[in-house]
Amino acid sequence: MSTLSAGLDALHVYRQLRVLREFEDQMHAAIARGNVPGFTHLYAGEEASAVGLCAHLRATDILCSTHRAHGHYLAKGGDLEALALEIHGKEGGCCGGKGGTMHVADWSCGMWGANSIIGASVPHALGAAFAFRYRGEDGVAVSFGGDGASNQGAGFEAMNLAKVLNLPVLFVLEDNGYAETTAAGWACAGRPVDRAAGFGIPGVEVDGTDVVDVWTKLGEGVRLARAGQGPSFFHVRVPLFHGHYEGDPETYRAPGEVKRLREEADCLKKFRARILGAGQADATALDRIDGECAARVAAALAKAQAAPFPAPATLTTDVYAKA
Amino acid sequence: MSTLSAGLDALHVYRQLRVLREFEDQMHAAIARGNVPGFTHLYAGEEASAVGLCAHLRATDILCSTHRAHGHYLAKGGDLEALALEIHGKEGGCCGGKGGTMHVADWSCGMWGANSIIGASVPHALGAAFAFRYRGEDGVAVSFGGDGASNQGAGFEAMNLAKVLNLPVLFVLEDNGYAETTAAGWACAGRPVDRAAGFGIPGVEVDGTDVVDVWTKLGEGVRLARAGQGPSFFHVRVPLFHGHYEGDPETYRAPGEVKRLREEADCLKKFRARILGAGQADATALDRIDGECAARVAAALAKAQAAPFPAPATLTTDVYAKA
Amino acid sequence: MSIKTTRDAIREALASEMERDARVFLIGEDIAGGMGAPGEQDAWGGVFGVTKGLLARFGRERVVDTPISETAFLGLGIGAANAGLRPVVEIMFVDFFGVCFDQVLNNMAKFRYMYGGQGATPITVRTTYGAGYGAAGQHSQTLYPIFAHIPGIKIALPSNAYDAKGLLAAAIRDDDPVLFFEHKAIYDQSAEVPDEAYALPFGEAAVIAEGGDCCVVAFGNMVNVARQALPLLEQEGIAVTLVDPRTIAPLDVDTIVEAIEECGRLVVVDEASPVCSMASEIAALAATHCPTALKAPVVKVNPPAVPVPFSPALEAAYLPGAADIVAAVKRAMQGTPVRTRSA
Amino acid sequence: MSIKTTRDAIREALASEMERDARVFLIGEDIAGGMGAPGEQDAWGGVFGVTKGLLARFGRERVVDTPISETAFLGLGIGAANAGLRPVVEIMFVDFFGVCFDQVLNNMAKFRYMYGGQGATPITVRTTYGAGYGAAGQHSQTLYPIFAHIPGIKIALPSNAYDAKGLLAAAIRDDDPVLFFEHKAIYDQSAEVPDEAYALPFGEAAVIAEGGDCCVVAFGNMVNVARQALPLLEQEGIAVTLVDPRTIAPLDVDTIVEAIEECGRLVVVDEASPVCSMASEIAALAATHCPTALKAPVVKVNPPAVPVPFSPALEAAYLPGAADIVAAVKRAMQGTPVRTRSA
Ligand SMILES: Cc1ncc(C[n+]2csc(CCOP(=O)(O)OP(=O)(O)O)c2C)c(N)n1
Ligand SMILES: Cc1ncc(C[n+]2csc(CCOP(=O)(O)OP(=O)(O)O)c2C)c(N)n1
Ligand SMILES: [Mg+2]
Ligand SMILES: [Mg+2]
Repeated sequence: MSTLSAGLDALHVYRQLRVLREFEDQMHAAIARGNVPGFTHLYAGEEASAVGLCAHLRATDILCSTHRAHGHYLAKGGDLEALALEIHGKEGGCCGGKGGTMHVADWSCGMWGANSIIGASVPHALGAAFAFRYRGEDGVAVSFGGDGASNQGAGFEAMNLAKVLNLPVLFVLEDNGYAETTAAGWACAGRPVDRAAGFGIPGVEVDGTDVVDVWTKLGEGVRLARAGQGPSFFHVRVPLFHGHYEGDPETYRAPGEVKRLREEADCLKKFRARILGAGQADATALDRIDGECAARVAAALAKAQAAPFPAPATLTTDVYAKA
Repeated sequence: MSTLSAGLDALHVYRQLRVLREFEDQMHAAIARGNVPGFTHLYAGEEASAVGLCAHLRATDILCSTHRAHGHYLAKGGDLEALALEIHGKEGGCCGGKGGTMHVADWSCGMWGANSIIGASVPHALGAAFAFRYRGEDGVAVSFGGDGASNQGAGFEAMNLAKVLNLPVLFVLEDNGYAETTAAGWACAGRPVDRAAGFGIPGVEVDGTDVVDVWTKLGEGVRLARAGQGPSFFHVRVPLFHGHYEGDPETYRAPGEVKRLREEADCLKKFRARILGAGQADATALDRIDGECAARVAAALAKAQAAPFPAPATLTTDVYAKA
Repeated sequence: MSIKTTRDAIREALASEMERDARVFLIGEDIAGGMGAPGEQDAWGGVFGVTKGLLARFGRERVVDTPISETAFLGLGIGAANAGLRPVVEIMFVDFFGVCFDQVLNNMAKFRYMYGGQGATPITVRTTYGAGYGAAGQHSQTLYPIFAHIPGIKIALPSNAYDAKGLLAAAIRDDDPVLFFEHKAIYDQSAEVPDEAYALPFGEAAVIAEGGDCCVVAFGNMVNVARQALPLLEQEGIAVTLVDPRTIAPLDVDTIVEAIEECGRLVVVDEASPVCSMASEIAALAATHCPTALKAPVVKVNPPAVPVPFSPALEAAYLPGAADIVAAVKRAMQGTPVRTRSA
Repeated sequence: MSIKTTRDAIREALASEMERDARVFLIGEDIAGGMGAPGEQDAWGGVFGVTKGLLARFGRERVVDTPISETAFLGLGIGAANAGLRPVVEIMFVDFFGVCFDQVLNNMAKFRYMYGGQGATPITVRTTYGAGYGAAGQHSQTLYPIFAHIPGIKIALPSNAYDAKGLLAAAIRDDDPVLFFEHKAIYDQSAEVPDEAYALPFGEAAVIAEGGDCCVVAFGNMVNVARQALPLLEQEGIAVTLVDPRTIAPLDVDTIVEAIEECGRLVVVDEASPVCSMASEIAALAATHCPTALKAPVVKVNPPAVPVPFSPALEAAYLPGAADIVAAVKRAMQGTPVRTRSA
């Protein structure tokens, strides 16, 4: 039985991809049914980016995320039920219901959090990286951001500072082609990897529909960072299967665009085919994983739907560490 | 009589350089005598950058500047006496004494102003450029900034936006080697022209001790902008003859550094030698210009020293256009 | 004259100012939408659909979408205003002023003064504020007190469609920089709005009710919440004087102080966090201008001093409602000097 | 115990906290200086020389200079604090928070709440404020009211060397984010300061004089200006109760309200621009907590609502001085309900 790539745990990665996909697709259906508060940004289609990278990370490594964070949270090891509860604004949510979909976080597994100010979280990854270096640890920090976020000043400043201080950070640009309705090709002058090169940071283009490509290239970034060789940058092209947010009519897309993407650029379909082709598992085994994931997600969402809201008294707690 | 470069009015440029130099050197002496308020940042040494570029500009073109703005103001056509009065906080100053050295401006000649928040004025140049295009005019806008400023987020955002909108802007990085006490070589990762290239903006390295090099290369940028060909970027290396601000002990410099710069990297000395070498004027003519400039500056400073302060009632005027 | 939503009234103001003055243009993220994309060009008309349809009328030169870089495009607007244009910049949520605050604080508010009055910066910046939509801590704030602290800018805070249309026209025609605050809740509220263009003066409060028992000063959408409290209080025999300042810079101090003096009792309702809020500012006016007229402690009604929570259960508890205003007015009528909710 | 300048007292607090806790590090522009330069390495010790000498004691790992990119290095500090370090970030002038305001407003102030209390962000941010140095509109502001409006941060405003040392130690030991405001004028002022480390509690005002005729609440360096007014007022037979809140978040409401109640007259002195200032906040406290105790209108002493001018002549007129405080107290004693200087 040939392996896809030395060290890659194919079934683990497949299961991860599937959980992320199920979560978003079932959320999509739940939102359509109408009992989920707030503005939700689904990650479906982009899973290979988070899963391929996080396969290299430890719980103590730090991940800083965006408004589109469910997948980052799960890939980094966050609890499924706590995520579902949080997104529903319920007691037991990972942030006690105070953060919601745009601020999901689990510091115990290094998921510092979704952050819904575009670009704001990038420097926090530098802080995590600084702390690792300060303590003589070999941890790494990862900053995720979208194509839209790549034009915000914070990220450029952070790239320069990370290079100047030689910090163990990975900058991961998840390019799904759009920032809300605006095309990345229009809003981003120049090539992302050239921007990184402008700061002397190595930039790599990555096929975000191929989890093996992500795993291989970003793994090398993790290795460099752990070895004290400073920051690196990755331009990961990914498709987006739902709208910018749930409720988006998506009229800015080409007719048939999503259908085509789902057919041709689905990281799960592609990875499944590779696993089968390499003979690493048979279809029955993968189908079983699919079924398990779907059931786990369904159970978490059902629990979240039924759960109580947080006690009103929690409105004024957690503002300060010591009250 | 050979010319230095077709179209370059050598004696005009020489006179401009000399006025700028005299102003800063005489200000240096005045400040040492102790009757100038505030924190003053002198431009001496960097003159070729402003003069070489502004020789291509019209009064209607717009210049956006920094905290080190006296030279930009004079090169753009600002009034010498109004500058001296402003820096002394006196009535009749170009800003009525309200702005001072870090905010000198003369909108009537397109000098929109010194701005002492690092990076803040860069986007304003885009606004000027946008307005030219909006009105179908062929004006250009220039943004000056230092090596230190080149790491501030505003400038990166502005480069991207200028390229996306294809605006007639010149980004001029005046690299004097230091941001306060911090060396440019340490604080700026990567090469400036590569950063510009990251946005698809052509970047050119310029010898800021050679006013002909400035005049030639930045002139081409002005031509491109007027012709609707979008933004360009210039990395102009210049020496700084005084401290970061007046009062700076300059201990971060190498021993003898300023002496060497004054000997080897003085744009005025170099340009004088070239004029004489090309036979465009003789030493007596240049000495006469020197004397005239020194006298004009001395008269302006004397007037400023003697002038009255603004009337106290002006404290509360000019906050709103209509009171 | 017809019934229009605030969304439509604002769009009308933009359109009619663009018609009458070629210098007016709009710039912001996705204010048309679809830039560079293969599908519909006016895909959104801004996240709240306010500018929808203007692209077709005025074209890409005057309805300008941008990359996500608030500092750059707000700065561009400021520069364009210096150059004599009349930009209307949209900062999608007031929370996002965090990333471009310098352009307000140190630039558009200060140019005229720092440069000795030699120029003007006639920019209008539209933004949205307010909680109630499950958008949590970074998309639900009510930050106008921060801007009210800064000299050199004007600030409009319309509570209804009629005022919104008239104040926005005035903002665009004004030679000074203006911040225009649109509460998300008022977009779908409707009022009688004339079809033709009109401008409402800044610095003139609207006195919505003249009950005389207790003066209630409310800001923005809290005016609408206070309106809901009026009949409830009437049932209890309390007749309220309700003042809507409409602009907070300039602020109509005279009308407010007169109303306080007449009633001798004051409740201030402000969706902003309590400390250094407009509620504090109005309470301070009472203390500096007419404390001896006060028959009872002033009551501030603000949310608690906490970030805006996500959970609908917590957010409902966070937001001041009609019941909170009823309770506050009753407390002011009794005059018991208890601590306010916010302290 | 010996007489020390505030500059030295602050440096002592930094050094002793760095000694006692290896997690404490300093980061900011030129806080040592000379980075990458051919000359002296600790060239400046910050623009005001506060951190001078710490590089030699603690090394480049703990005294970290930065490129000019406040968003990046303040954000780095926030991240490092999340990770359990105790960063002390220097933002050279409070005016520069414009370019990194988002990191305060939407990030360090909100993490703990938004993330449901699962972490802490024990960062201290030092900055300078205040006019008087010919530094004009963009380098002379007094912006603490803007920060006081934001829940989730603590704010210290020392008026003297002793308080500065103790409050800074407390700030660094605190598990919450703290903004520490240093007025440029107090660096060269001296006071008795113990050599050993000590921490002063937040939320406890200092009552500097207990005259009982008129309560004066002053902030930061205005406490020192108010001190100058005390003997002048005494000569006129007016005995002032002078309160220095020392921290404004948390604010010692009880002490302030008691002093107001005791005196029945209140003057608030604040170098910040008047609208939504701390002067307004304290005046509002009087209105909400004890209006019936007021024998006369509260008097706010702020600069006028204009940017800070450059010219020494104008700047002197801009800044509240002892004479302004004397006049304000006399007005409060007479009780004439005239408009305040700031209105
Ligand atoms: C500072 C700031 N500006 C604007 C927004 C509004 N906004 C939220 S998501 C988004 C688009 C982000 O695009 P991208 O970075 O490509 O991420 P994607 O949504 O495609 O995952 C925008 C403009 C914001 N949240 N913060
Ligand atoms: C946002 C901001 N941060 C910091 C400063 C303080 N400051 C003033 S000048 C300066 C150095 C600027 O260096 P550079 O851009 O190279 O210009 P130069 O002084 O060398 O001309 C700094 C850090 C400032 N004015 N604004
Ligand atoms: Mg995107
Ligand atoms: Mg420099």
